[in-house]
Amino acid sequence: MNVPWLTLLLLLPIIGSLVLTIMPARPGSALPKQIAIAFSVLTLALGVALAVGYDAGGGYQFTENTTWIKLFGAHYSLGVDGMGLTLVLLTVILTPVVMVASWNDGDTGRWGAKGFFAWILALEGLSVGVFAATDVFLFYVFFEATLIPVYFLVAGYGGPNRVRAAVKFLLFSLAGGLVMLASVIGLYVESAKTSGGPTYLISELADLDFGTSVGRWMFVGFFIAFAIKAPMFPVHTWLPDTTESATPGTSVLLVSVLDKIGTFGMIRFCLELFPEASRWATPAIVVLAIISILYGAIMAIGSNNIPRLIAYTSVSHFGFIVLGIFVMNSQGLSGANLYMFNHGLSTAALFLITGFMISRRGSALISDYGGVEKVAPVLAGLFLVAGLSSLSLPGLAPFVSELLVIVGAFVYTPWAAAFAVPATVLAAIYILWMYQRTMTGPVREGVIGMRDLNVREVSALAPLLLLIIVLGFFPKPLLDVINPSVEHTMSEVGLSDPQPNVTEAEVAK
Amino acid sequence: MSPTPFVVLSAILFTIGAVGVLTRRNAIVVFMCVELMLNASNLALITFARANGNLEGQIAAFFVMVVAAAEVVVGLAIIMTIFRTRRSASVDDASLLKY
Amino acid sequence: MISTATTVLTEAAHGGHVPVVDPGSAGSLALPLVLVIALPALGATVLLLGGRRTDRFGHLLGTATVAGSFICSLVLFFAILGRDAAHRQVSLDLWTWFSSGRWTVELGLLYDPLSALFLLLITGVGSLIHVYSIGYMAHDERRRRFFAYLNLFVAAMLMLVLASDYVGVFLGWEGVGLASYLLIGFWQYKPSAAAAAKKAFVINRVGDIGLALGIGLIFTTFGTTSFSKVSQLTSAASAGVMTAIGLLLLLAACGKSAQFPLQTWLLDAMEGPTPVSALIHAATMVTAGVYLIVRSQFIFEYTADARLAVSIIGTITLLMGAWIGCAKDDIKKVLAGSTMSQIGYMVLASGLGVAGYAFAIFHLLTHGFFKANMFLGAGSVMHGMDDDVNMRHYGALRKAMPVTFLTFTMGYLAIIGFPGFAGFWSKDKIIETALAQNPALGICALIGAGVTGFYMTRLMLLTFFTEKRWEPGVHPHESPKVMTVPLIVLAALSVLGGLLLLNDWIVTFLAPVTGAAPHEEPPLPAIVISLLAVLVVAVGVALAWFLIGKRDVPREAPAKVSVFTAAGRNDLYGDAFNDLVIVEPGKSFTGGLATFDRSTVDGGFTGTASALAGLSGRLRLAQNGFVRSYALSLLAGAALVLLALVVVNLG
Amino acid sequence: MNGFQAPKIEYFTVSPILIVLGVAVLGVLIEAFVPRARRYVVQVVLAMAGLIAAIVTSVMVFSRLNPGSDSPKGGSIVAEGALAVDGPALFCWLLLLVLALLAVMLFAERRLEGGVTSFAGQAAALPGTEAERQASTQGLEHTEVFPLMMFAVSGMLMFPAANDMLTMFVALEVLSLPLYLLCGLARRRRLLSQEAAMKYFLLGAFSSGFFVYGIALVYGYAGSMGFAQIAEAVSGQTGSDGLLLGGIALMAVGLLFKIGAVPFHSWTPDVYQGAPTAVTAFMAASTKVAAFGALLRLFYVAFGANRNEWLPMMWIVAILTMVVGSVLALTQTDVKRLLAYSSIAHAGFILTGFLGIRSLAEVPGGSLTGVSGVLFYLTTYALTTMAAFALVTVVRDSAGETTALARWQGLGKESPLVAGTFAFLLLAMAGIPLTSGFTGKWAVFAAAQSAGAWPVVIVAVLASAVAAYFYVKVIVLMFFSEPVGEGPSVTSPSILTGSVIVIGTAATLVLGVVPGALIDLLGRVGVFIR
Repeated sequence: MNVPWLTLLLLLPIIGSLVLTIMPARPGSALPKQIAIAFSVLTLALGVALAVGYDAGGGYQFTENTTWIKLFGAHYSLGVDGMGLTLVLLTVILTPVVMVASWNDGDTGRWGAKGFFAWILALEGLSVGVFAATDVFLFYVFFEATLIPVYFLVAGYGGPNRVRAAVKFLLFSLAGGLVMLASVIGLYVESAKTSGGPTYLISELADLDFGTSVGRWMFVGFFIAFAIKAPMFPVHTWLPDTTESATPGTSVLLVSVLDKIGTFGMIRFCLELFPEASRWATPAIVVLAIISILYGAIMAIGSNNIPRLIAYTSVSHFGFIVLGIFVMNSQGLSGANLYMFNHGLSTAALFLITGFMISRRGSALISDYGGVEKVAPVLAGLFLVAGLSSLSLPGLAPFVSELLVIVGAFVYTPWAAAFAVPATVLAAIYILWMYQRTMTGPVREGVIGMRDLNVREVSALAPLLLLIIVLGFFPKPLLDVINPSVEHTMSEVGLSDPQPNVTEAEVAK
Repeated sequence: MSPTPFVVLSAILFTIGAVGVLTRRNAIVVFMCVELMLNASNLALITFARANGNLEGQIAAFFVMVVAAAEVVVGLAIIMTIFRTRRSASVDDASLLKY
Repeated sequence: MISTATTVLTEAAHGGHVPVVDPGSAGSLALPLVLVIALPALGATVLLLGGRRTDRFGHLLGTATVAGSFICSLVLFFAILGRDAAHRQVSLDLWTWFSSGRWTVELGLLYDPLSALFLLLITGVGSLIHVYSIGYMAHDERRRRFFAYLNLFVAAMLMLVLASDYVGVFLGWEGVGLASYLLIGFWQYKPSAAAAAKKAFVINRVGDIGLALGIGLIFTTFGTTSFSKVSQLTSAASAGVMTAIGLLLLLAACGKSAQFPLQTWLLDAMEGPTPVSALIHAATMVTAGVYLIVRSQFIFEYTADARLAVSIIGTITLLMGAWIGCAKDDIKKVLAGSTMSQIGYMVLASGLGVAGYAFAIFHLLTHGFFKANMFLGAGSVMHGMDDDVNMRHYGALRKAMPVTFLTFTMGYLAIIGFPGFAGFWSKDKIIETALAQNPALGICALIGAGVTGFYMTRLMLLTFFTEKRWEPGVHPHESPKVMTVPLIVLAALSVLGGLLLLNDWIVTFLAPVTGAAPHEEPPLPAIVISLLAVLVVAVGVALAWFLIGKRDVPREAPAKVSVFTAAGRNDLYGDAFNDLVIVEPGKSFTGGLATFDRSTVDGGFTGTASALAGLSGRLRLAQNGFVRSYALSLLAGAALVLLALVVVNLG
Repeated sequence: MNGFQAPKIEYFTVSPILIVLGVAVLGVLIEAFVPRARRYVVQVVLAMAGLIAAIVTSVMVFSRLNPGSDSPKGGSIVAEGALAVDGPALFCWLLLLVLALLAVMLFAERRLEGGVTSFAGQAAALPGTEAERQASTQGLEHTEVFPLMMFAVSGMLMFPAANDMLTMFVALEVLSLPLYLLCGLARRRRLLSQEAAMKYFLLGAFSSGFFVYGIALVYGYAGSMGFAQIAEAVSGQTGSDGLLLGGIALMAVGLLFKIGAVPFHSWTPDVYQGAPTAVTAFMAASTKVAAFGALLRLFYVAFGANRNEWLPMMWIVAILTMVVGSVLALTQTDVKRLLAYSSIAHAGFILTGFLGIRSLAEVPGGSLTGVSGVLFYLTTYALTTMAAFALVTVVRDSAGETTALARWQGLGKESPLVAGTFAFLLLAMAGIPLTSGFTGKWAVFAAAQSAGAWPVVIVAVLASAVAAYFYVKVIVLMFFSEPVGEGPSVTSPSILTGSVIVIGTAATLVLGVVPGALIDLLGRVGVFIR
């Protein structure tokens, strides 16, 4: 039986989106929301079914391959390996969560709730496509296409500066994407020179040997785009502006899912297609990643605006992910892969909880809060859990990934780890200081009478927090699929882990 | 005799035409300068036809003349309309469309 | 004084062998081993998720789970006590936590004599403090939550001491940090409590840098982080690497155990409810650093440099803590300073190597008893004094609170090292060993003992003796039974704790973990050292008697004090130093970075955008609407094209 | 007269041109003999029928093209060497004819102006006079626009097929002269329209002066007008270089003027803005196709051998065009002017593809050539632009079309469909995937990069990023700005304009999602014969 599962997975939400678009608008009707939720839950079910049916060691699975544009060498080619699968799962998990959490957020926006949910569904479908594409051209198409729903989600639904922020987001992403386009075309040019003719299939491109300088140029093109997407210092400034203006749900989808495309792409394309260039660029990128880690953390400490703060924490976390990728050993790569998933969960939880709080108080400024714990203990408690997961407390999911990255960095060079680790202290400061200023102390004027979380809000957060805790102690299911794909990447790049300095053989001597 | 003097003459005529286009304000005169450029080309064409020993250039010159005539028709029509509307044939007066 | 049972091991130690961790299978012990952690963990989960529904029985459930844990600990203890020394290590792998490349981390439990003692201390003292808290927190509407946090703490602490892998230790390590954070900041509406909680966590994180990097270095060096595998490999590692690992672990220990230079959080941590101070910031959590060092003996044994660093840090801290203890008027802060100081002793001992490990643990246990006793006693006093902590408002409480007074006195005698009491035995051993190995440190330790005598006597005098200086309207009364009974039990332990050293039992018992030391002759006969120590303490006590007991105590702290007192009151300027060197520059740096981010980084992009717009605005002026200028541009273009062609083809 | 040989004209092969020319002539006769009231219907029907007939014959010629399976060459030199009917020429014909058909539909639109076309009722009547008012109230129309357009189309058809310089010049003039007139025939804002016509005419004539002089120089160099002979001379490198270089430069000026490349672009914004929007649509789409077809043929066929001499010059022009077009568009406040500058930027992108010239031996089998890339981009761009200008015609207020951007604020609220479609077209122009703009950009960039013009490609992607900004700005304006005053209103057009919008938009989508068929076709036929 040859069912195009991944196509179904990405079409399902897009169909949902079209259904919402064409259905007649009736103000105040909950029907569009219900339909949207139904589609996203169906997608989630399908996604989980795929994950269950996935054979951990089996490389790319659920593959489909049809020639799309022959002369371009483009294929409609889908498939997931461990990394792709985890990110697809992240997407399908977070979408319904975001929908439940943002139940009323779309009501007052540009196209009402109907449009809000339609854009979210469209975004979900396209995101699945990005992570499942095994053809560079197809990937690029999805990569750019995701910008449109996000653009309209930000510009149509959010704070006062949303339009400006949306334009900024779009232009940064487009600029990165266009630079990448030059490299994508470079791949065409190089592959067209071979006897097989032009091709964009990753599997075939990985076998090609580009010349040193050509490979490096193309690597740089890809990397710039992914660095903007991730985002890394110094091309991060769009992110805080965007999250400041977007609804929490949009921010979740943007930071937790879409920004992962950057780090996903670094592994899938930068590393696997240009191993030589990756090794060449590693020192510079490691430095950049460390700067991102510390810079993001310090900027987060200095932020008085909650969504901006979270955005900066993400800059720091993405620094860790990039660090893990480019230290080029099993621990770093596994950690980076796992980090992508875990960061998705913890940041989503943080955005959503603070979003609930902000919508109650009507201000995103930390200085407007104080003593929330007293009036809304459940909110405060869940906020703390989310915050702790963001600072990678052991026992919560991000810890394992962060430790793996740190150890991976240590294996690469102790200095990298030594510069990165202080960020854990900074993380404690930015999270706990935010908690201290918002939740503790005497109850402040505007906070008096703040309602605690309601059932809908708690149930939106519950799956996230549950996953964060379960994966903190038992990340094995994810690592089981991630590790083989890491091994594959390592062998593609021609890497092997260094031997430990002391082995049993030496003791025996 | 070398064709060079003819070619140089044609180049001079062409330049005069081009400079005229740049310097004259009256649309009719500007247009006449363009005609001068076309005729400079004709001179060059005929010179080269002779130098090359074939008739293609001469034929081309005839075509250019015909085309120039057609251009006159169209051009005068346009310039007349403008003149009637604005009571001025100065090309500088028609400058509403800018930036 | 070494018993025959450990002769074999002793000889091994002589031959340069360091005991390795080589546990057997847990077998029938698996169930209690799991339960010991699972019970409090379950308690915490139920109480946190159960919400208000569990308010009625929350405190009982919380206490019951820890008591159950204590019973399991006893079962385990007696089970291994019945085995011979070589078979007292057992382990249980629960599941693979994570793995990547050649690194596999099992979520495993390791139960050996070291963990056994810790288990008894944590669950035993923990149970008593839970019972005490039932009374102490009776009027707090969030008592259920308090017990949830306490249970969480106990579970995390047990995880810390039972983990079979450095990463597992990390789990417990930050787990107790979290519990400590939650409990210090339990009264969150007090800004000072919230700030103290954050400070404790953040400074602990600074220490955790050491643990994280230590794990990195251990993995890079050995390819594993499990105790048993690492311990089998350390003998082949280079000394430099071992020193590096040792120093990193020391950094971690400094954070958790409030050792210099990461000591400043502990005094602030007294913002938490007093049972928390007793359990976490006296008896158990703050000793985790000592545990880590002793547990890592297979690393420290190969690096004398790191050991020396450990001892020096311990010595500095023990003097600093004592100094601070002398100057404070807040009863809990005096005790906190004292805790720093006593942990300094333990750290000092653990830096002394094989000879010191067991005594470090021994002092840790006795300190756990008497310091918990005194903290709870202080809590009882505060309970009676309407939560006033200023000793200058106390005085003559011995009559009002007889039980508290008596139990506190037991603790007092134990800590100053009154002969026969628990502290006498444990502290004496440390001083003795220190003098034998490093006279300079030993003398410092001796001086520290004298200062301890001084500040503890000062505390006793200010609180229970001298005249009444109570605030108006305060009517001191004895605490209820539920609070005094734990005091009595702990007082008994403070008196009897020294029995552990009977027949060198504790040294022998720990030998499979710490190794057994060859007997070293101290520079003076042991009995002389003991007498010397008692003498020094007596001087300190006498000094206190003459300086405080014989004079009137002003109700307000005198403003004009010596430099030393002023320094002590200000925590030896630790916070001031941090503010000056880290916090303030950090703040300006953060502010500067924010400006940089806005103006330079983001400005670079927005600037480019506006520059383009400006260029556009200027360029469009060229499109001036005059057809002749268009023609000119056309001509110029033709010239450009021609030029480009000519230049290329002539060049 | 013995020895007379009738010239061999392959009537069927060139029938599309003949049909269109015939229709044009017929149109003139109709103006003379058919009653005023019926002219409109007759002209429209005749023009459309003629164009459809031309399309049919073009397809038939195309199907006979039959390039070899391994070599994409195919076609024939006809009319005594005057015309080369090969793959690129035929593709341009088809494209031009389709565009012309769409343009006829736009020209014929009567509903938007309340029952008359958007052309002046009586061009001779002075603006603001009684005569004009009368013409307006009587419902007079200039149905001459249809034959004028057909003349222009016939010139456009000849332009890319011209196989010698003389034919090319004649074609250039035949396509230009009617356009000059058409530009000046707007019903509203006649001053602007006339000014546009005059500017276009004067500059066009000026540039054709350069073109002719260039012809003369190249003729002097090669001794022949025919491209094949010129190519021979160029590859043999006989004669003086100065003549050739000068000739190339001046001919380039003439052609680059037509495509609106910088620094020969200055007429574009003024003319695009001033001309009746339907004419702008026709001009923007068709002129570009024809001119690029001619540019490709002239430089690839005649001057292909010495491309290393002129490629650097073209690099500079391409870079200038993209950068200046994009940057200048940033500050525009009028939709038509914005689209004009955007068309300049697009000319630059197409020029980038033009730089992808390689000899056949250099092109690996089954990969993209510069010609294919350019032709594909032209297709996508022309259709998108046509639809975009068509949409501009439906946004109106009481004074006719409202092209000021400020008046477009809040259009998304007034008419989500129009604003949404326009946004989609803008995204296509910005090159967002799943639109034809992306596949087109990919094709030209790939062609250029294959030929080693990667520096130009890098400039091109950066210019695209700048260009994206002003497209997005319009989207923001339409959807996220509050309407000023009464706000714009959307007049619903007749099926004519409607179909143009639908067809253009659909093509933009289809060519973005499944461009395979067209690309493969171009891959098969995208080689010139000589």
